[in-house]
Amino acid sequence: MTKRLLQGSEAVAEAAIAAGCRFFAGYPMLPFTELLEQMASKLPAAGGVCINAASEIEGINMALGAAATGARAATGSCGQGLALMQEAIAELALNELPLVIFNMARGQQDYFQATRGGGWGDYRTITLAPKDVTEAVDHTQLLFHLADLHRTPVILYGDYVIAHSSVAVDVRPLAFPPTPPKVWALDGSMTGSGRARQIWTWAQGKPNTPGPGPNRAWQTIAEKYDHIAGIEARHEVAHADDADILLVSFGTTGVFVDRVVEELRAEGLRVGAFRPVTLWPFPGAALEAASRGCSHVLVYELNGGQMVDDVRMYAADRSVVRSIGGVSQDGSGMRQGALLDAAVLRRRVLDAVGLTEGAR
Amino acid sequence: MNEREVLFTGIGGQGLQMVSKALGMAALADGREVLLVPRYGGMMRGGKTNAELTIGDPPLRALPVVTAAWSAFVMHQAFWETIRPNLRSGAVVVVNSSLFHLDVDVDEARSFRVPATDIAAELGSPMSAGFVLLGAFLAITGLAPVGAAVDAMRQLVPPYRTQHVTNNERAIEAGVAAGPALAAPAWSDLEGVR
Amino acid sequence: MTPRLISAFKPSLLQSSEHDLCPGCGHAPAWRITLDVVAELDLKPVVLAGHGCYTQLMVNSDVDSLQTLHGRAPAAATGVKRMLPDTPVITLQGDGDMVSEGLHEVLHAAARGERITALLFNNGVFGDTGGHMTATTVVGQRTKTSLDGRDAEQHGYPIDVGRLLAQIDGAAYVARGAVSSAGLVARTKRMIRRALELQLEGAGFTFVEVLTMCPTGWFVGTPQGPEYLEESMIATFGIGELKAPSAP
Amino acid sequence: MTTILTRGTVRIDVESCKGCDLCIAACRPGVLHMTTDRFNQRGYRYPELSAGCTGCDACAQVCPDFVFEVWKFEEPVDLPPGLVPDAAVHRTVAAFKDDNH
Repeated sequence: MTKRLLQGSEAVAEAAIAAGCRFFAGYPMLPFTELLEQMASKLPAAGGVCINAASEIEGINMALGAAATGARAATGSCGQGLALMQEAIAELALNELPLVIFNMARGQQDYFQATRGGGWGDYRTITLAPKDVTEAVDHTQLLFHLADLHRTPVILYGDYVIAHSSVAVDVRPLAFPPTPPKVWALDGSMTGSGRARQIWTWAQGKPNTPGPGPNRAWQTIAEKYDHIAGIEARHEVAHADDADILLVSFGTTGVFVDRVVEELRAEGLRVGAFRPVTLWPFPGAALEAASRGCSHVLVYELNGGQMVDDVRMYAADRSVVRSIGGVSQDGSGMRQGALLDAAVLRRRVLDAVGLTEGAR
Repeated sequence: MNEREVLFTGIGGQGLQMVSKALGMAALADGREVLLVPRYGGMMRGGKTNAELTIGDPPLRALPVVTAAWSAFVMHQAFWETIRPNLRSGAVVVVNSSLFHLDVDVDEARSFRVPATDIAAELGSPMSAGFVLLGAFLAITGLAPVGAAVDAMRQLVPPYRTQHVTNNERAIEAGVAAGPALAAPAWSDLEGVR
Repeated sequence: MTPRLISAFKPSLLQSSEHDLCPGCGHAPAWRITLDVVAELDLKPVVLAGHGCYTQLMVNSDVDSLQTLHGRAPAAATGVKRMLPDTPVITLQGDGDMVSEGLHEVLHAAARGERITALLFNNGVFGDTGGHMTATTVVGQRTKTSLDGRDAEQHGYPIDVGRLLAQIDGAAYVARGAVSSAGLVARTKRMIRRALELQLEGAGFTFVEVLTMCPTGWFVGTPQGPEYLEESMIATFGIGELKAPSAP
Repeated sequence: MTTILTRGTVRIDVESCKGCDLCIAACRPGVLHMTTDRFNQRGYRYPELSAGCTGCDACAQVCPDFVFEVWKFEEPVDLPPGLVPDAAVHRTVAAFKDDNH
């Protein structure tokens, strides 16, 4: 496969189809709209269905239905649209239904929404935050695997850089180990057999096949998420072994951190970088290890301070954790603003550690 | 660090997004790495339509925010101020002089004025002004091969607009003729610009 | 030979005529006649706007306005009108906002007979996302999510929300106009005036749909906008009063 | 010298126009024509008025950019054929805003 210049939304759509996605429903809302456009034009040719839903709530409930038949399905929007989808995301989690949800967000202010969730009950959503289009292509395929493996809704946390920018990318299908057969999938075949199946968050079951009931079902699902937390955390770390200053960021901010770390190390500053790749499960153990011995753990996220809570929870020394990001949107409100800039980050790092430009 | 940045600006309806992608695809065909980040708002026709393109040898170290660009591709003056501050001194600025009447106040700028809209109108295809300026830009900078840009254009024109392909091709050729050849070469004067 | 002013550049309630709507957009003339009627009837309304290209017109309009969530204007308007029964209440939505996202809300507001005037600027496409299919995109109409034209087999049929609302007892006035010609603009202005008068009389839920041009979203040149509107939307939905109280 | 009976006139805010042409078809007496080689500050062609206007207000009703101010004469006047000189109003958008206190 040769590299092609693809817009992120097109690359992600091809990756989803390569991963076996055969149902997609969504409602236009920038910067997610382009992914809906790409699915509308590419999915039918791959034998799939793409529906231009009449609302976000309708879209995710269509996808929930498709998932209940065992099909690999997906939906998406930006943070505002995902707010409408929260009830259905909880329902998917407590129905143990797999679904991939693309949040092509309008910035970084949806971290809590993705990691704490706004639905009902004990559930979490595995969330991957790629730092560029190339990583988004791999994450998309990984998410379809994880959703089926753990029977859970999962989220790709993208933004306008992921959705709109074009890069030379090679969307090659990735291989994953097989996932358990979907015996639970509904297709009508068990009707009249006396052992017909039901998918319902109350898990009552039927006369001949009684279910665990809400209490035990929800306990089991809560334990499942604890299990997932232990095995699915992912992160990227650089120069932590000798770092005195650790910069922590997520998503597309990561490429700016990498540039500034490279510059400051060349100037003799012992700086390292830590980037949670899964926002949930948060890579707490890895952060604790990377932050041990650091005199400064600086969190650079473009919101009012959300991931900093998790960093404080796991950092080796909570007292050295500081947020150096902030709310930053451009005029349209559709994308990050002036803080997304290497020169700004560099200045804030130097200020935070009490150094001025050129003082060293 | 062998990378060149191009900041595009124009108004909706000038085909700027397609032209910026054609240039990116031509560079990719020429063996270079590419990062293209569009910036457009809600209003389509007449609204702001910008793009930031970085071309260089792999691995590309460009960031999705360009703050000191090597060159500018200016189709209209309406949103010139949104890119001017992000041009480095000595930048190569190629403007569509039919719809850009301001002075290029970038220090030591090497600016080139090409009446792309008028040329396109004379060809009988006013919509292809973007490709006229692309031809001129490639002639002046040699940033990517003209032939590869023509191939890219053919792939990019949507099925419901193939009637424009021949016009766009003639527009690129007319642009090449209008641009002083290698007056600001992209790849040979590596030191000249710092 | 002193000339008499017939119409000023802009309605008195429009504070600035500078806006980012595309060339040839039908929303602006539709909003112009609305503001003209409000001024002529000397009303002091609360306007509730949904999300679409028209949203920016609220920023320029000298009327008290509440920006509502996508599709939820009729619900919010219920709350406003129930608290201020003597205040005229107008909702402004596009087809994406009302017929796609918020069909549930407008039908129930009508069924409750809420004494509001709901305006629908219908151009059959999501303008501000760049031209995507909505619930009123007509069969055969090309959009970014129906590139080969809306095909009933795959995308289903458009919803004629006017016809639905006309069946609902709580609705007192349901009409549909357009802005594709000066004559239709004048006729639509009379419909908006009638709807607001009926609201003030407490006759019940009043509704005016205005078919508007979106040349950008329809992939047509601006001069072809009116003709395309007539051949696609007027041909599908028709113009006129679908429900009106018998003449007093 | 032939003259044209003219019952009204319009003032045209040239800089606000986005060149959409809708007023041309709407003008009942057909006295509005787009420029062909002149553009406003935003690069758009704009309408020009010839003698014969009736003050019918059709142009203002269809215009999406509020470009027309329409006047009617008490008594019809005879104007030489061709462009009505003082119709075009080259108002900068900023100047326009000042009108709105």
